[in-house]
Amino acid sequence: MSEPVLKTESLHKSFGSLEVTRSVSIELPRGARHALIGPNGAGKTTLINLITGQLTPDSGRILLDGADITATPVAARVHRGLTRTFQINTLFPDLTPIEAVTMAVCEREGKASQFWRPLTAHAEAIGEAFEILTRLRLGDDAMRTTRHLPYGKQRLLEMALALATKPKVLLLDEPAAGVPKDESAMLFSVIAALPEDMTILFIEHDMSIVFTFATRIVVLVSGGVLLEDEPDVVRSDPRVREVYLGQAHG
Amino acid sequence: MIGNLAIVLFDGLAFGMLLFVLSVGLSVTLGLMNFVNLAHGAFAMLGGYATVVATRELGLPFLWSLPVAFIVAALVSVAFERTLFRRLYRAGELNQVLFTIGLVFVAAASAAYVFGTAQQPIELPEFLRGVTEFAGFRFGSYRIFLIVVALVITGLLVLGLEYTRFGAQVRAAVDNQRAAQGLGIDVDSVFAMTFALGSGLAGLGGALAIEMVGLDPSFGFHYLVYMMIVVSVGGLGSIAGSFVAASLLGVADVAGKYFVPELGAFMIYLVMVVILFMRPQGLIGKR
Amino acid sequence: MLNARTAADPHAWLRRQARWSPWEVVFWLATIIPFYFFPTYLTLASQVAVTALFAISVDLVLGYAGIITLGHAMFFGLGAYFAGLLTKTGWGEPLSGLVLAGLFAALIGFLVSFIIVRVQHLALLMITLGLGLLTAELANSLGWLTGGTDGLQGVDVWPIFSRFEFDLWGYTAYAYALIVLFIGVVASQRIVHSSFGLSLRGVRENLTRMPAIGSPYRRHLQIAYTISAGLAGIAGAVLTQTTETVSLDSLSFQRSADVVVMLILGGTGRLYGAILGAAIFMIARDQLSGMNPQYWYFWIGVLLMVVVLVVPNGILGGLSRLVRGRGT
Amino acid sequence: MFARIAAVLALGVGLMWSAQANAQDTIKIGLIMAYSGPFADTANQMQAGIDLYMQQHGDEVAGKKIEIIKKDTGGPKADEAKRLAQELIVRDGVDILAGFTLTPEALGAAAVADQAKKFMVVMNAATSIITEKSPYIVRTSMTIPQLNTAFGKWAYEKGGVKQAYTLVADYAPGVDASTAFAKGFTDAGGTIVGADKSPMGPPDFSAFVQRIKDASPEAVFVFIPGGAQPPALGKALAERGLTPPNTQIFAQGELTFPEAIKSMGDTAKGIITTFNYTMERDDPINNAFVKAYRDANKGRSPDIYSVGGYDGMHLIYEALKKTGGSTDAAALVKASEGMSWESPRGKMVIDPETRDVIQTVYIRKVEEVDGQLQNVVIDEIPDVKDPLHGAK
Repeated sequence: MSEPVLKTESLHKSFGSLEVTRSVSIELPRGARHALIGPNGAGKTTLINLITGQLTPDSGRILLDGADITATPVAARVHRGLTRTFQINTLFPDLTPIEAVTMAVCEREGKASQFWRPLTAHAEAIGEAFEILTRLRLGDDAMRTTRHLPYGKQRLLEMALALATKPKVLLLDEPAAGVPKDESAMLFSVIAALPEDMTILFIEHDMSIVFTFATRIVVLVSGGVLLEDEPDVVRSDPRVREVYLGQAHG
Repeated sequence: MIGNLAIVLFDGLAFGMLLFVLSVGLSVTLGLMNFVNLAHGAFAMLGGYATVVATRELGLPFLWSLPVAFIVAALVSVAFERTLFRRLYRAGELNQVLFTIGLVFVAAASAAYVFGTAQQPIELPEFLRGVTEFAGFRFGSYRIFLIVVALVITGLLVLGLEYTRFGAQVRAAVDNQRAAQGLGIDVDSVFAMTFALGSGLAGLGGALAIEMVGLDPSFGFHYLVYMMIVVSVGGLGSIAGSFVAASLLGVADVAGKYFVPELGAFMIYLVMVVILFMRPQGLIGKR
Repeated sequence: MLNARTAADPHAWLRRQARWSPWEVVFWLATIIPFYFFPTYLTLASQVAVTALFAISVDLVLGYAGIITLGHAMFFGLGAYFAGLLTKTGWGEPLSGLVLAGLFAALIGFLVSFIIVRVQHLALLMITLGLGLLTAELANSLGWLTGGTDGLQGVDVWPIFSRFEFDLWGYTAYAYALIVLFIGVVASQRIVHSSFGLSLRGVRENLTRMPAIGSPYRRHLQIAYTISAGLAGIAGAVLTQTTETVSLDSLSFQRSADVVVMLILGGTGRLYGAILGAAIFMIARDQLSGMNPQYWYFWIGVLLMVVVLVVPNGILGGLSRLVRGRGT
Repeated sequence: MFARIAAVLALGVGLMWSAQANAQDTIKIGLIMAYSGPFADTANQMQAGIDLYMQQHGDEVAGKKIEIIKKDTGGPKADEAKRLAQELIVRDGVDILAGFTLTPEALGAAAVADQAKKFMVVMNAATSIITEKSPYIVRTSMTIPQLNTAFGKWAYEKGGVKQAYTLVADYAPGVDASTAFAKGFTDAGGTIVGADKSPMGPPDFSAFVQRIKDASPEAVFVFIPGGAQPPALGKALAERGLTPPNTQIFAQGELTFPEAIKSMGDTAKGIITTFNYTMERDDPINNAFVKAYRDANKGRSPDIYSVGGYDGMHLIYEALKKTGGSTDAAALVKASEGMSWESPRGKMVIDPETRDVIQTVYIRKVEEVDGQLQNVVIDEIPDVKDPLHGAK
């Protein structure tokens, strides 16, 4: 097994007396398709916030390609290839998708500070943005204002923005949250089509999707890792059935 | 020397208390409703003129004119809230700024038209004039009165918000409007009541301010900046925050002028900038 | 067919966003009208142009980058004083004075930006206000340099290109202010339509997302704030040069507040909203105060309130909705 | 090239308009004052003085009709005043600029008066340098050094104090006043034991008053603008026990404006102030003026601003009579120089050298008269000139 691309070492985070992340150590090898599951309030989103830097851990380390990024600011982690999406749409309501994604591409290329050069002079960036949008089936909507897009397309745009940063590691926080079942299948087919060497960790509640797309599953309960293994093992683990599935159905 | 310091601090505290009464209503309405009411100073001015009319034209004693100032400002403000301001709750803060500034213009022009541009002196009862000697020090009687009034108001507000049904509703609405609505709280009328309370306090502050800082049609503009300083330094929606901020600013201002008079004009702004840079949410702010 | 193709071409679409509309051409042609038909309004027109430029500088931070400010007169005044003091050293050439004043204000803006980008919302508003008031107090207490409340004395600006004197009617003043405004608008448009301008809009639209797409947004804000400060400084310098006066009022809170009011009145985030707001506010003030010097601001207040109730996005916002509504 | 021709043509059209205005038999006077904003009261009092004069003397002079055009600056804004002056001349075709409640207004307009060669009458703004900015400027108010240098000398020689502390508002007039008082006082032999400047923000003087008390001087000299500050300062002084006769309080007259005295009550007793006009001065011209003023203004009393406006109009009327209605600035200035008359303030002369007023400086003391506190004239210093012009 090769060196993991992303690795956390006993991450801890508390809010006051509430421990939301306890001693989480996970590893994502190159090209991973890991799912992060767990009941509501298990600390899944908090963990992503910790990894991407929206939150600072109380203790523990985060390593990207072997380098310690625990204290690295969010934007710098993105530049190193660690990107996330948000469970609740975090978009630019008054921009069009082509503007938003072009912006993300320009930011990646370090061209966003050039205030004297017209945007249209960055033809490659615009082309790349449009290519990403087309790939995500947003080509026809690229020039519509984001706030007027249907919800499902906004979820796609959420992902397009992340892809524009050319991530090595992509953390997807419930990419299909709130999307009807038939559309969510479409969304995951987009995810499945992402380059094989891209490392992906996704949070998802729909178990059928999890078992279809994930090659490995991390089960998080009350802030700690309960189990990490292959789908078949997780599926048959009695603790998971009790803690997670039992609760989900109860 | 220590005595001098004490008296300077006392004076600063009294001035701070005036700022507190003027500002606390703004803090509550801004914190509760997210409504940027730059006309708060105009309601204070209204209270001031109400007191002037009540004492001079109607012959009421000064103390009795204070509730009049409160009630007049509260009633007028609630009329505005019901008819105009409520349309702006969802209109964004820029629109709120523009609208309420417009109202301050209108209020200032109206005051100049009705009352003229001159200062409006008021006559105080004998026991509020002059000084009270205590332990060899001379304290301004009116300043003592101001501090007492401010403490009473703080007490009433804190108790009212902690222990009354209305207070619970206000706190619930501040924390989470939607949840409060779900609990069957009539958020609409809670807003109206809070607004009336906040503006009433401004009116009371305006009445109390005449003796200390005078009253003319530019009052609404003039004291707006100080009100906003108190509110921001104290933290939105926090009564205790406004109290602490107002005391601190009053004392810092007077102490600054006393010890480093060259910096007198800068003190209050410097303190504000430094505090807000360190604690953007204010001294006792939630957000 | 052609329509469908252009609609699908993002390059063409983005180019179209940055293109001049016929309205803009009409607008700039209209700015020449005062020379021929309202020659007695030229001094007012020149001050409208100055204020419009100032409002544009505020629009860059408030309308585009979402930095709300109540202290921008600080940079306007610094530019004004710098331009005035420069002439007192014996160098009264206006164009270089303009550039130097702008650079000076931009430098101060750059220093201040380190504070500004670390706070938001009410704290940001109050810190800008506080810094503005501190600067005004500083200018007052440096009476030996600034002349205090009496204003700076002995400002002597040379004729432009050693030829065009600032005349009593205001021909030179308006032409000068108008040209500077035009250059300011063209430069601002270039900035707004750059990749940088796009990122600024991103910051305004969603501050949380910016770092998540790898944006060093604080640096963007610093650049925007610096540029805006420089532009405000240039506006102040034009005022100094066209009036040969500088008073403490150029740094006052009232000027900071007025310009924000004008900007909101015209409509934020559109550049032309700033110009329109400044023009409407100042012309209304001139006409109303001419009719009733004592109580004119009553009607200004009514104007502001009515605008909010009728066109909540500012006058230009309302107009553009009207035009678009008709178009489709 | 085309643009240039067009500009010349337009200029011609514009000049025709203004020439048209001149052709008629009216004389237009443009008043530039801060009618709105925090200094509005000053402008309103001055306007009332102007109105009263015109009401008493009619609106016709030398066969021409006088027309007033009012412009509001909104505050101490030099650029605004300059623009308004330009507009008054090119748009409204005024012949005379007048008013000017605040120094920056006068300084802003001065350059325009000079360039356009218009007669300019400063009716209040009190910084010395104003009349030096153009040979067409005449002032009918006073200058701060004029009053306070004389006052400083008086305080030492007749006020019975050898040392004093100065506290002035931290703005240009305040600085002028403290310099002037200190000069008069120390030249006469006195010592200034301390000097403070209080910011123009909210009127809370307790810290400065405590500093004065710490220094325990024989006297305090105070200069603050009218409005909210005088009563606040008066009360703060009294709270610390800094009251006459133990500590003499000297001030320019703003401190004891009628509203301020009313608000201060008994604590105002014994305060000694200087002004160039005192409404309580018993004199037939003044008494008639005060009565007429009160009748016209709902009982409001006149103050120095009212008199500045009243005398300013007198100067304009009389100068026009001398020139036979000509509004040529040089002629009007010539007619004004040396002009002398009995005003409600007493005898006043326009100094032919400086175009400032030579007048009596009154020393007043707050005393109880018929159960009412008021300013009572206790001394007069006749024929005082502005001391600063002489030095230049």
